Amino acid sequence: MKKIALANMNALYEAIAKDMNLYVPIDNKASVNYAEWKQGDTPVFDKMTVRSAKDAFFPQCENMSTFSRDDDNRIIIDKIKLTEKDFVVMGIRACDVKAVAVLDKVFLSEPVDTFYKARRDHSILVSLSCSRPEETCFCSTFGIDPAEPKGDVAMYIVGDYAYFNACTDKGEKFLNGVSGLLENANDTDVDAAKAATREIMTKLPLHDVTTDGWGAGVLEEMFNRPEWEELSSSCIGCGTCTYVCPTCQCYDIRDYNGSNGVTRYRCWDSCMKSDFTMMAHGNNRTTQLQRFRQRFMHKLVYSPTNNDGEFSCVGCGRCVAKCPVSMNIVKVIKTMGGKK
Amino acid sequence: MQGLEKKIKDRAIELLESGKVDGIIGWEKGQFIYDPTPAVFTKETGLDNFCYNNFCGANLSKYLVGKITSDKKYAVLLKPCDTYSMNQLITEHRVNRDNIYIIGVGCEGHLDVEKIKRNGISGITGVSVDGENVNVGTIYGESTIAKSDVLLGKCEVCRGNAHKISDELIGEELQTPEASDRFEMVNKLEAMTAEERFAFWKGELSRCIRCNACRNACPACTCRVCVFDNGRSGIDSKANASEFEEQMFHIIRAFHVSARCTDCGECSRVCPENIPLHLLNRKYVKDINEFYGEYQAGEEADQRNPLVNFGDKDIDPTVISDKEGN
Amino acid sequence: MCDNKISTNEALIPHVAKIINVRTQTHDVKTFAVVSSVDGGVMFDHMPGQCAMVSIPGVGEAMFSITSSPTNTAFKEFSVKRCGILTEILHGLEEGDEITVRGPYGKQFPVETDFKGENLLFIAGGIGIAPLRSVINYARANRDNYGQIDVLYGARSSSDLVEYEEMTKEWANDKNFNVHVTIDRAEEGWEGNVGFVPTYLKELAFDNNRTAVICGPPIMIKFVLGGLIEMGFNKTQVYTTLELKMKCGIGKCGRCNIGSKYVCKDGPVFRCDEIDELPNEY
Amino acid sequence: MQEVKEFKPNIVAFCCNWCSYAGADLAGSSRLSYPADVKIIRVPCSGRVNPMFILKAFEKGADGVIICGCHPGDCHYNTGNFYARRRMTLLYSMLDYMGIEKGRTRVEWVSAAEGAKFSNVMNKFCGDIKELGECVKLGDIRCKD
Repeated sequence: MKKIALANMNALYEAIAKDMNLYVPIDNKASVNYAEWKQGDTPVFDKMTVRSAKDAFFPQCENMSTFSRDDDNRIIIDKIKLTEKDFVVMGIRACDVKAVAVLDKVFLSEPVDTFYKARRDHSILVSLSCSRPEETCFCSTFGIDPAEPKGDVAMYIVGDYAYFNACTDKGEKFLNGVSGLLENANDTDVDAAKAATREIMTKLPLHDVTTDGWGAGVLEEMFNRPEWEELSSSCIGCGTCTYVCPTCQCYDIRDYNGSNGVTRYRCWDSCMKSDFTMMAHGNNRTTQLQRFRQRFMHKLVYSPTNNDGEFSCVGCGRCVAKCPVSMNIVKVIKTMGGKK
Repeated sequence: MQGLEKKIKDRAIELLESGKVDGIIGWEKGQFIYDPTPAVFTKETGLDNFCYNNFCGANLSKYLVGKITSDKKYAVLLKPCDTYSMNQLITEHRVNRDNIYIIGVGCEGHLDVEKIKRNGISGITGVSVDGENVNVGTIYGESTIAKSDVLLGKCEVCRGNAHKISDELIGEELQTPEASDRFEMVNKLEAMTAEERFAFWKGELSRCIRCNACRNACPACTCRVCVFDNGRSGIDSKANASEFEEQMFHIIRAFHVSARCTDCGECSRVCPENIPLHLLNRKYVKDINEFYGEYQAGEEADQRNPLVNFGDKDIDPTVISDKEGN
Repeated sequence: MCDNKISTNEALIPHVAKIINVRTQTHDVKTFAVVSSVDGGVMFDHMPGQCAMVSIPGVGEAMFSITSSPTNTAFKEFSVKRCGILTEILHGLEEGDEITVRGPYGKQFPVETDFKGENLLFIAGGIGIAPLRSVINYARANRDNYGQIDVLYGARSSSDLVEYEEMTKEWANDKNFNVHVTIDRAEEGWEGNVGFVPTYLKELAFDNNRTAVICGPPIMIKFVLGGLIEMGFNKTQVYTTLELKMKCGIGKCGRCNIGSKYVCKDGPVFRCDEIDELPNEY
Repeated sequence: MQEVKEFKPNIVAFCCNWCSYAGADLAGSSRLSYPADVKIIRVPCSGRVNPMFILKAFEKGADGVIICGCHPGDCHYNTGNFYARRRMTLLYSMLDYMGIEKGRTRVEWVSAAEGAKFSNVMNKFCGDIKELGECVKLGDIRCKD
C-alpha cells in the first residue's frame, strides 16, 4: 500500500493529467458530476455524483458513423475513430465499480461492442472506499462492501492521507508511474476506517432491504403481481431513474441529418419513455404500468435469469434520491419482496 | 403540521366512506421523511400510509389529466399555489371538473431536501421544523439550519395562502412564507451582457440529461404526444446530441407553456441536475406582464391568455431586434 | 453457415447495397432485390428466418426479414409494407438507388435439424409470407429433406396477395406441394376460397403429423394457434416469428427485450411453447 | 496558405404567401436586387411560423432568420399576423435573454405592393448579419465543416 498527503494531491492530479485524461467528481455549485480535471479544480470525494461513472465508458451520446453521398448519389460510409487515449476515472465508489462489471457483461459479451471495449481498454479505475455513506445507499443488499471498492486501484481517504492499493496489473503499472509522489504505507493503516464504514452500513435506514423473493425463476409470478398498478400510478414517465442509473444500458440509434451529411449516433434511451417500443405499426407497451414494470423486472428478474442470479441494481441510491416523485426501486423491492 | 395531517386524513376517510369520492389523490409516506410519493388512496388501500409533511412539494393537479376519461370521482389535495395549475387545467379542458373534488390544504412552505444536502448534510434520518429553524437529524449527528435557506425555490416566491379554487379548505389558516421578488434573478440576468448570459445558460443547460422530468412533471405540459416524442415531427430527440438541442428543447418547452405557465416551479423542483429552469418560464411571464399587461395564469378559470389574444397596438418584435445595449 | 463472431463496431456499421430490382406486389408492398454496391455480391450469408437492418441514411433504420432463400446466391430480397416513415421513403426508391444493410441477425428456423424429415405446414397472412418464403424456397431447393409441404396463405383481398404469382405458378407445380389461398371477402372474378385463415385451416382439416410455421398479424396467429391445438397439434410442433422494435440487432440496446429474451438475438423465431414462457408483451 | 473566404451568410426568410411573397415577386419583376444569400420559404401566413422553425433554421446553419408578413390589420386571415407579432416578440426576447445576438432575428411587415421595401429590408438585414458574422451560438456542431 502507498500513500500521499492530501495536501499534495494536486501534484498527483498534475502528474496523471500530464499524459492521460483524468476524470474526477467536481462540484459545480449545483450538482456534483464527473468532469475532466483541470488545473485549479478540487475534486469532491465525499458526495455522491448525480450521474454515474458509466458516462466514461458509455456516454450519453456518441457518434458511430457518418454517411455522405457522392455526385452519383452513392453512399459513402465513414467510421468514427475509437478512443485511443488512456484515461483515469478517480473516485468511483464500490457500487459503481460493480456497475461497470454489470455493463461489461452486456457490452463485452459476443458480439463485443467495440466502442465500449476501446474505452474500457484505455481506462484505469481508481475506486474510492466510502467513508460517509448516504441514507439512500443500500449496496449491502447486493453483497457489495463499500469499504473495499476494488477497481484497478483502490483509494482510501483516511485522516490527512490518501492511500492506494493496486488491485490489478493495470493498477500496479499506474501506481508505478506516479511512484515518485507516493510513500510506502502499511495495509493496516486503513483497517480502522474500513471497520467504521462497515459499522455505519448497519445503521443506514435501508440496511434491511433484501432481494428475497426476487431473482431468476419468478418471472411469471412477479410479472402478474397486482401491486404494479398502484406502484406505477405515480410514475410520470420521465427518464431520470434510467439516466442516473449506473447499470441502465438501453440505447437508441438515430440519424442526424445535417447540412454536411448524416451522422449516425447512439444515445441513452429509457424504457420508461412512451416511444421506447413504438413501431410504425404499433407499440407493445402502451401503458406506463407496462413500461414501469419492464424496468424493474429487467433489473430484478430478467437480469438474474440471464446472468447467474446477478441483479442489475447495485444499490447506489441515485434513483432513490433523484426520482421526481420518489417512486423508486427500494419501494418496488419492499412492496413485492424482501424485507428481513 | 402533524395536526393538519390528522385532520386531512380524517376528512379523507370520511369522504371515501360516504362514497362522495372514489379516490383521494394525496401523498404517501416514503422511505425517509423527505420523499413522500404522490398516490391514489381508495377504500381498499386505506389511508395508513398517508402523509402531509414539510416535503409534500409535488403539485398533484397533473395526475388528474390522466383521469379525464375516468367516470370515477377523485378528491385532490392542493396547496394554494397548486390551485393556479388546477384553474389552468380547467380552462384548457384537460380535466373534468365535475369529477374532481378539490380540497385546499394549508401550507407553511415546503422544504427542499436538495438544499439541505447542499449544506453538507448527509445521512438524513429526520427533519423537523421549529419556527424559523429546521432541525436535521442524521446518522452523523444533528444540525440546525434556517428554514428560509432550505425552502423550495417555489416557496421563496410564494403567492400567499389563498386557494384560487376549492370545494373545501383544511388548515387554510397556516401562514405561508414571506415572498421575495420573483423577478429578481431574471432582472439580474437581463442586466448582464449577452456574452455573460450566454455563458450562464450554457453552463446551466449543458448539465441537462434530457430525462424530460421537467416536461412530464409540468402541469401545463399536457399534450397527448409531445412534439419531442413524435417521430414524424422531425425534431424528436432523446439526447442532447449537440450543444444546441438542449437549448432548443428548453426554449420550446418554456415557450409552449408561456402564458399558460402559472410559475408553479415544478420544472426546477424535479430537475435531477438542479438547473434553474423556472428562470426561462419566468422570463416569459415577465415579458408578458410588461408587454401586454399584468397576467397571472390560473388566477381564475376560463381566462383568455395573452398568446391567444392580441391588441392592434401591440409592440412590434423590431423593438427587441433594435433594442439598444447588450 | 454464418459467422456470428462479429464485433459491434462492425455489426453496427452497415454494408452499402444497391437495389437491382423492385417488384410491386400490391398497392402497399414492394419487394426489393439488393446486392452489395462494392462487389455485386450478397454481402453476407443468412439462414431462413433471419433478419437484417435496412436503412436509408438520414431517415432511419428498421429490421426486415430476409425473404429470399439462402439458396439464392445472386441477391437478397426484402418485402416491405408501407406503413411508416422509412418504408414510405423506401417505396419511393428505384432500381440503382442505394440503401444500407447490416445483418444477419437472430435465430433461424431449424431447417437443418427439427424440420428435417418432417411434413411442413406454412400458414401466413398478408405480409407474413415474407419470412416464410425464405423457408419455403429453402425447402424446395432441398426437397428431399422434407416431406409433404402445404402452404395456407390468406390476405384481405386478391389485390393484397403477396408473391401470388410465385405461389401459384412455381410452388403449386412442385411434387407433394399444395398451395391453399384464401381472401377475407368475396370479390368478382375470384374463384378461390373466401374466408379467414383460421376458418379455412379448420376446413382443410390437416392431420397433426406435421410441423407448422405461422406468421401474420397477431390476431391471426392467436386464432391459428388455437385452431392447431384443437386439431391435435402440440405446441412444440408450431413455430412462429415475433416482431418488436429493434435498434441494435445484437441484444444490447434493450428495446426488443421481453422477459429474459431479446427478440433480435434469441428470436425472432420461437417455438410456441417457448413463447408461453414469455410475459404477454409482444 | 489558407485562402481568406468572404463570409456569405445563410439567411432564411419566412414570407407570407399573400403579402410578402408577392412583395418579393414584385421586387424581382421590378428588377430590384436583393442578396442571393436569402432563402425564401413561403408560408401561408406569418402566423404559421412555429418558433421551432426559427430554431431549426439556426440549428441547420442559418446565420439570420427574418419573418415577413402582411402589415398588421391587413392579414389575409384577418388576425394571423397579430398572433405572430406577440409570439415572435416573446421568442426574440427569449433568444436575447439566452445571449443570442438579437440582430439575428427580425420581423418586417411587407405588403404585396412594396417590392422596393422588400428589397431594402433584405439588403439591410443581410448587411446586419454580415456584420454579426457567422452564427456560432445556435448552430449545430455537426453541421459545421
